[in-house]
Amino acid sequence: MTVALAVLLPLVAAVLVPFGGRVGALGRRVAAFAPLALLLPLMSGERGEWRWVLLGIELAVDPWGVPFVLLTAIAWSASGYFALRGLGRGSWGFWLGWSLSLWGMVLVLLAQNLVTFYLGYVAVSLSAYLMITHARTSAAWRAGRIYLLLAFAGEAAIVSGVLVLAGHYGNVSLPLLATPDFAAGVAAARWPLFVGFAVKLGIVPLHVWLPLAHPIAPVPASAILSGVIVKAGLLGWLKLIPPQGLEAAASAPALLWLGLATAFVGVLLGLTQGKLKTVLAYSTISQMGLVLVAYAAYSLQPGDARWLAAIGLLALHHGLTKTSLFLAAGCAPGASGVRRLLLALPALSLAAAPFATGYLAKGWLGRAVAAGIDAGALASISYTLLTFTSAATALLMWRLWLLALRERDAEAALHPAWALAALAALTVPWLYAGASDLLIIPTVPSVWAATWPILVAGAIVLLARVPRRPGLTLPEGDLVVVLEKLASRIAPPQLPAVPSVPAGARLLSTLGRSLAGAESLLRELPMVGLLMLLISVVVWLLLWL
Amino acid sequence: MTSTTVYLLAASAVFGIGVYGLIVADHILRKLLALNMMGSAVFVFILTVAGVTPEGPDPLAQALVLTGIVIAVAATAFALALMVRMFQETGLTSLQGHDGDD
Amino acid sequence: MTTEALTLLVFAPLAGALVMVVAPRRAAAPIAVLSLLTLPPALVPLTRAVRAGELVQLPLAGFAAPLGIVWRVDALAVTMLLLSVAVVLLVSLHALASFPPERESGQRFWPLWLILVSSLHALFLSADLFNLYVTLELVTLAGVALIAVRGEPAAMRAAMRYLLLGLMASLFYLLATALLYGQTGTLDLYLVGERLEAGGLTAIAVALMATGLLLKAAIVPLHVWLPAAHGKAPGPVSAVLSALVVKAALYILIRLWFWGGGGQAGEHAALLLGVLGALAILYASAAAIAQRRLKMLVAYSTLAQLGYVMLLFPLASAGAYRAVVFHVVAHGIAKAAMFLAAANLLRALGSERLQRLAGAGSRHGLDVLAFALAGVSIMGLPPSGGFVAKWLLLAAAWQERGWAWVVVISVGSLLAAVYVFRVVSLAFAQPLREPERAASAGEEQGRAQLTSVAALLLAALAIVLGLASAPLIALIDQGLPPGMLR
Amino acid sequence: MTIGVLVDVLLALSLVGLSLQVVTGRALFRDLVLFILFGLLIALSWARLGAPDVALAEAAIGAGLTGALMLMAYRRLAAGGAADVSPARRRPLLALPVAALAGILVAIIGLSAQGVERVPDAAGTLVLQELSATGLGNPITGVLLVFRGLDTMLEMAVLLVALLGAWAVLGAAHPGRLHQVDRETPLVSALLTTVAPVTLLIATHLLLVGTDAPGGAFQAGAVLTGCGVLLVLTGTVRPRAAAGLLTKLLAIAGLAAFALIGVSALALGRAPMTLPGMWAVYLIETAMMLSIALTMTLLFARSRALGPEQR
Amino acid sequence: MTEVVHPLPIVVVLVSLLAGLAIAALGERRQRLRTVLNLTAAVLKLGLVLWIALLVMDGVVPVFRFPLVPGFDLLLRADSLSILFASLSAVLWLVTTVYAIAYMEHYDNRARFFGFFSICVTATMGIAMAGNLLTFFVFYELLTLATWPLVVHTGSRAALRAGRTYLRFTLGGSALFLVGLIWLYALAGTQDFIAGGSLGLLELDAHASLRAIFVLIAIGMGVKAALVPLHAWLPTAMVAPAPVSALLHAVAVVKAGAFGLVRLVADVFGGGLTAELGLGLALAIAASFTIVYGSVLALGQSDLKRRLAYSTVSQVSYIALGIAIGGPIATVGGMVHLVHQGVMKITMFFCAGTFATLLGVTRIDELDGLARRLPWSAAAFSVAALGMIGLPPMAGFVSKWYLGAGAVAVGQTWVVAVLVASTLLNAAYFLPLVSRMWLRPAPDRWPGGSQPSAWVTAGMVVPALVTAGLTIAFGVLAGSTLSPLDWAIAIAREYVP
Repeated sequence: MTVALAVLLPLVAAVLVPFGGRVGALGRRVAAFAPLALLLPLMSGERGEWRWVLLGIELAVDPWGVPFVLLTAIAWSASGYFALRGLGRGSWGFWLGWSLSLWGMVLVLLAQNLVTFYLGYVAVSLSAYLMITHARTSAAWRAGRIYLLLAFAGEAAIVSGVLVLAGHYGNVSLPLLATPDFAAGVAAARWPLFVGFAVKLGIVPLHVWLPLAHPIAPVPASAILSGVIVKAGLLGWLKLIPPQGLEAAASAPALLWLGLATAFVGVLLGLTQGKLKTVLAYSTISQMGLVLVAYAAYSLQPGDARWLAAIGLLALHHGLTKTSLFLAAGCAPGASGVRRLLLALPALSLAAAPFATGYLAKGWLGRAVAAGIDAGALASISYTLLTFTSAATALLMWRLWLLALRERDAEAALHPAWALAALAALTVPWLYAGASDLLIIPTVPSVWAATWPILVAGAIVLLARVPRRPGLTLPEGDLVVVLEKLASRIAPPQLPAVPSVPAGARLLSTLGRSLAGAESLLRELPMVGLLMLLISVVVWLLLWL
Repeated sequence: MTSTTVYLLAASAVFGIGVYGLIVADHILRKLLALNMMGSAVFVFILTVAGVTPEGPDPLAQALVLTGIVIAVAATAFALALMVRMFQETGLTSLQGHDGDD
Repeated sequence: MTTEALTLLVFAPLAGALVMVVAPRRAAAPIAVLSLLTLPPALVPLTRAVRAGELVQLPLAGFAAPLGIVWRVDALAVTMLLLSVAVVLLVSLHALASFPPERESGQRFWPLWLILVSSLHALFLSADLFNLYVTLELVTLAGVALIAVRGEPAAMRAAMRYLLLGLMASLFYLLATALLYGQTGTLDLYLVGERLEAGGLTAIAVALMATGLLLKAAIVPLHVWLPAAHGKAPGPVSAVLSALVVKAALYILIRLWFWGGGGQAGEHAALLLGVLGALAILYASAAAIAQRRLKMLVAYSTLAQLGYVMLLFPLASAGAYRAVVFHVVAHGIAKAAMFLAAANLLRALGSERLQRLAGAGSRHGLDVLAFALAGVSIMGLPPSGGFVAKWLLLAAAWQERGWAWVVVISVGSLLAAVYVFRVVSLAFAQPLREPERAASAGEEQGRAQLTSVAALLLAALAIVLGLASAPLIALIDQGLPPGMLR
Repeated sequence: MTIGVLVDVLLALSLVGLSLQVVTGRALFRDLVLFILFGLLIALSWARLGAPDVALAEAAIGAGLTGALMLMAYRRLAAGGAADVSPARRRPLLALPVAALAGILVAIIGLSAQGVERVPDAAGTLVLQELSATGLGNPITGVLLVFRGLDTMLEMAVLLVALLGAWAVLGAAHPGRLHQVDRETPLVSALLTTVAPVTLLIATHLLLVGTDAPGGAFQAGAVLTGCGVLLVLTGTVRPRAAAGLLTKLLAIAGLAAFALIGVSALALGRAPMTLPGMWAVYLIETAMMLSIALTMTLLFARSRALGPEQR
Repeated sequence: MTEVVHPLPIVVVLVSLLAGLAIAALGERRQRLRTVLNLTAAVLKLGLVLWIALLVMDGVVPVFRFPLVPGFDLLLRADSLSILFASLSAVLWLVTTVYAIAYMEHYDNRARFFGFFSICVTATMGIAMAGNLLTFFVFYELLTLATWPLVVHTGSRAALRAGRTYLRFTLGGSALFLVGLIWLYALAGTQDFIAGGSLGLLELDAHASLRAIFVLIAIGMGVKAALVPLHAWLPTAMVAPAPVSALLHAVAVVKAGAFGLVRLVADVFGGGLTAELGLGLALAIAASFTIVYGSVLALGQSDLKRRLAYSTVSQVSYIALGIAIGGPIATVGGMVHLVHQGVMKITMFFCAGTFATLLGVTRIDELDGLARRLPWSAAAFSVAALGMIGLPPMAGFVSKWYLGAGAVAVGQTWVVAVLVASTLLNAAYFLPLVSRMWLRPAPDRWPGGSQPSAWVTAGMVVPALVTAGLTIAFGVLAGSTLSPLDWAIAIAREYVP
């Protein structure tokens, strides 16, 4: 019942929001606060099973899934509260996307079998498009296109992996995948699924959609995109390709380096940006690099539930923090002291400043990596580099701060949702850690370990005199711009291409047109006869030989 | 060489000449002449090939020839009527050329 | 019973013709109807007897084979008679409207028509070489007269050509008959078959006879007369010429070949006949496609369809025999329907140019439907008689490992589809202009409808034949040629 | 080689020569005349071959009647100004292969026919054996009317079809526009007054003896036709536009009588075409003679009916 | 399963035949009676099919036998596979009839149209119930003949040209089909359809011949199933009125070809023999190629209906693919796609027809903002499009799931790549349409169209909504009893124990 409520409320909202008047208004309210219904199954611990729906739907909160559920419930409802202002009847497309992506996210969170997860994942991916393109500007269309392109690229990889899993075990119960009996299938599906979910997480070089999509979406949408929805990729890793066995361990170092690279690249690219939300998007990329590091570390000791919980903690911390930062971006954060404070605290937290939730989450991350180094599986320098990511993040937050100070438009009111989100970001991870035995009691060394990277960052800021404007500005979406130019050179856009087809697809449509030329030839009578005979003969010959 | 053989050979020859005439001749009337000569040749042929009985040529063959002659004249008469009408309608006495099918 | 039945089949239409010549005009229609309606009952005892395995024989005037003429009815003859009666009755329905017996045109048409029917039946019954000659002449002359019956110049030219070539063919046949009589001393086909010995004489006799019959049957390349003759003749005449008259010549050829000892001419000759058939199928189909006039197209289609019959000779198996005889029936019915429909369209549109057909589908739907249904059978598409025939023929060809024939048959039916659909698709096309002719009087309209109904009935029969083929096939199987094992 | 054979050879050579002339000639009228000559020579050959019945028929029908019909048709074409419009064109590309092939055919036929040997129990021999049972003296009449009556009946049907067909293609043109011999010419009137009754007499004679001796309905009919042709040519009878009942009855008489009697045998429990007695033979022969004569005369005159000149 | 001689199969076939003849005979003017007759026949047929389905569920297989040619009967036999196709046809027919009545409101020659329309369903029913290859062939050809007048219905030059192309392909294919049939007959005698394949039981030692036969017949089927390169007729046939396109694509023609391939593999050759002869792989490759090729071409089309047509080329091959891969799971996928593709594609064609009729929109770049004018149709279209891409919870996902999983289960992992490619391409050519309709601003003026009565509009919109609803329902309720999936699983159990 509680599970059903959590799943169905977003759907009810999706049905209601396209209507005008009170119905629509009710729908928007339901949509905004439906995420809170997620807390019900968390409390009841109920399972939901509907065998007759699709290929069988199974829902429950995973033992390790609590932080994710908390994150979704809090971040999403806070953003929803935020969204209720300003996004009214005219933006029913946004609300539809909102409700459906929420629905999908709930399914992803609670999925206990393959089909349920996939259903949710697709719903999240697709409906996010509605939010991204909400602005209807050409930039929004472009972001949407590229988002869809990459989403479907990811989807391709994911569906391959899902089908491979299905081929092995059918609509398998997901917890089983972590058991050794299922290692073979998981191994077979591992890489396609890894890559597919990596798109959602924005792992370099699959990150290009993120800096385009997140800034262009309305503020609350950016908040959940960056704060919650990217975590769907992480959930995918954890649920569908839970690390187990030697193979996972063997790939852990590579994943670790990839994660670190993402963390640094995200920051470096972010530093070249001139827009608040874009910087935040790059920050998300960077942070997701850290998530990958966590996943890699967890791969080394798959049996250890602590590391799994630590990953959850990291996600919870980042999600709430990023949500509050994005909401801040919608409230002219530089307009008053309170606002600046509400911005600064989460930003510091993200840089893992002592006593902040980032300190907690990254402390566990550090421990996980350290454990790996102790086991001899990881290079010891990785720990150092990990620490430097905090410095990098701090630099990026500085950049953020500078940009935020420009946003002084006092007209934009301070929305209570922001405050609530910031509050949650600063407290909830602690509470969760306390509840699940993950507290890190601050000690002097650990506080110092968290502090010096920030000091380093400060030093860099002071010494290098990082100017208010970055010396180098890169366009949003970095790599994609290069690719677009390349594609347009190969297939010039002024050709009467099918409109609104992504640049890459233009190539295909050119190919399609030239094939259509061959088609008309095919339709001619002698050709028909010739072909049929030719086929018969050739096949016949081939079969004879 | 008996007279039967002589007529048999002659009949064969006339048959061949008739075929030639029928095919090569242009005027319908001449074609009909050739046709009638062919017919006569065939009739002679029937009688000579059938052989003789003690009481003269095979009576059955003779009866066949009689029937054949009447059929031939009937067909010729009709053909002539057709030819004359055709001539009246089209002014043609030959079948050469198109049938007016474009 | 069978004696009376046989007599009726030949004499009823003959009597009808004679009475009609002398009777007053207003009595013409009843006479025609009456004399034709006696035919179906006559077939009942014959069919029953043959189905019971009986060979119905009637020595005319009581004189048996070498001396007299014997009417002999086996399964093949009954099949042909069934076809003939079915086609004649339905085509006559058309003729009742297109040649009203009480009018001048009908007065000219009907006696000839009835004599044609009578002589066709006499031909199918006869087992005597000379009697076959006489009936063949009678059929040809009546056919020629009917072609020219309207007195149209083009029709007369066609008739003239048909007549001259037909007479020549008859003489070939008669010459061969003489040779056969000289060698065997009998004119009875079956006795000839028994007595004939292989040799030069037999060879030339069979060759002459076959050539004559091939010409009468218009097998490519001896076909030049047929398209014009069938194309220019009035509708009912074309229908019966294509459905029955050319088949009569083939019927004699088949009789001669498989019953009369002609098969002794050997495999090579049979092969040649088959090749001619294949040539007919391919060439005539292509020619049909190239036609610009409706009835010419249908006539060329007849040529192509006749080609299938010729495949019997090289295949020479029970399966092929069954297939070919069935094909003769199926094509006869379908082609009669097609010619009637074509004639109706021609009359309604005032021109037989294919282009004028545009839009005929909506205004003359019944005729187009009849044409299309008949076309289905001609193309050999299921469910139709043509399909069953094609199926049987393909199966037979396959069984005899005649791959080339398989290809020819398949290609032939594809080509058939091309020309049939050329017509049908034109009928579906948007009309170029509205050449709507003045609405005809009520009586004329009634007549027009009757002609359409006749065509449609025949076309429906062509389809039904495909669904109810089993009895007919059983009947055909009853009378396989000697030496052919089922 | 006896004299007889020598005559035969000469006759045969003339036949071949004449036929060649007819086929390859250039003047149609001349070739027509040659064709009639050819017919007469054929009749002679029949006589030489010992077939007087056929000889009679050939002379009367094959040469005489056919020739007359041809000449009449020629005149009609000539009247339209088109008799010789198309002299035989030389078409060597067509003619040579045709000639070669026809020659080969002739050779094959001629050579293989040499090998024919009479079968002892041929149907013809049986006819002679069975003839006595029929009561007829002439085996040919026996074959025509008794043994193979169906052939003869259908032959009458052919004749009727020819007539009906000719009527059908007669068209609306006025039936008679013949160049007529002036009846008042003394010779002609004498001819008429003497020849007509004589031919009638000959015809009756031929018909009657036909049962036992050479002759019969065909020959009689042909002779009678000759009379009719004469009457038409002299204009004693003139073509008419519409056939009366009598004309029609006469035209179908032969066929009708034969068919009626043939079918009525069924009533007596006999096979169809069985003749009930000699009266039937005479009846049928007479009816056939009349039908033949009328039909051929009408065909000659190209008309639907004939009748005395109307004022 | 026990076979019982029963008139129901032939009655089902005859109902629409008689209705068709009656409609054609009624003439142009009796519109109301025609509509009543149309709908009555469609409802009656649906009822009869349900009746048969109930029988089959009780383990009774109704059979009707009638001698056609020596050695071969016209055999109508309603097994569970028949029911799958028959019920699809019956349901979609009812819907299409409603749609067509509204759509054809301003067309000429409606009596003819609906007459052939009904004969078409006759043929489809016959194909569904055919109990042997010959019977199948008979109705297969009847289908060709009955659909041709529908394709050329308008009689325009383009329509006639399309009709010609259609005939070239179908008749050419059927000629080869017939040769294959004859060969098979010569080799193995009469072969009724048997679950698991009748030929496998014979243990014939004629592999080369069997291969050739398979290829010949598969070409015959492949033409209608639009396997590349035998597909070129399909896009041309788009000139036909929208209900006809819907019919051709979703229910009758292409489906008949695909269904035939299923019968050929499953009931004649049998999965085992097909695989043993190496034909399964060959067919799978052909189908895969078609799937990708069709999608690539669809991408290049700027005309809505043509794009849909190429999409059909691609989608229908899923069925062939499933059956070619073999194994229980993929077989289910292939069979269930028979139904799923039907409801999805028919929805899209309904909508395309509605767009063209009401707004004159035929090109893709004219779709902008269309949802504002026709929100319900646009919604239906979008649902179907998402289903086509294979996104859950639409029906298309279920098919894709079973196909992919089935392929992996039998070790043909490469098929997954094909499915993924198809998914991407489908997304590439369908999502822009959806996006245009919903997210772009509407133009000031629409290209054309008419303003028919509310009834007519409803008659065009409601059927699309119904089928769109089915698209969702077949996906969402896939796991429930009596869903197409459940039925397909039951069938597959008969074939692959």
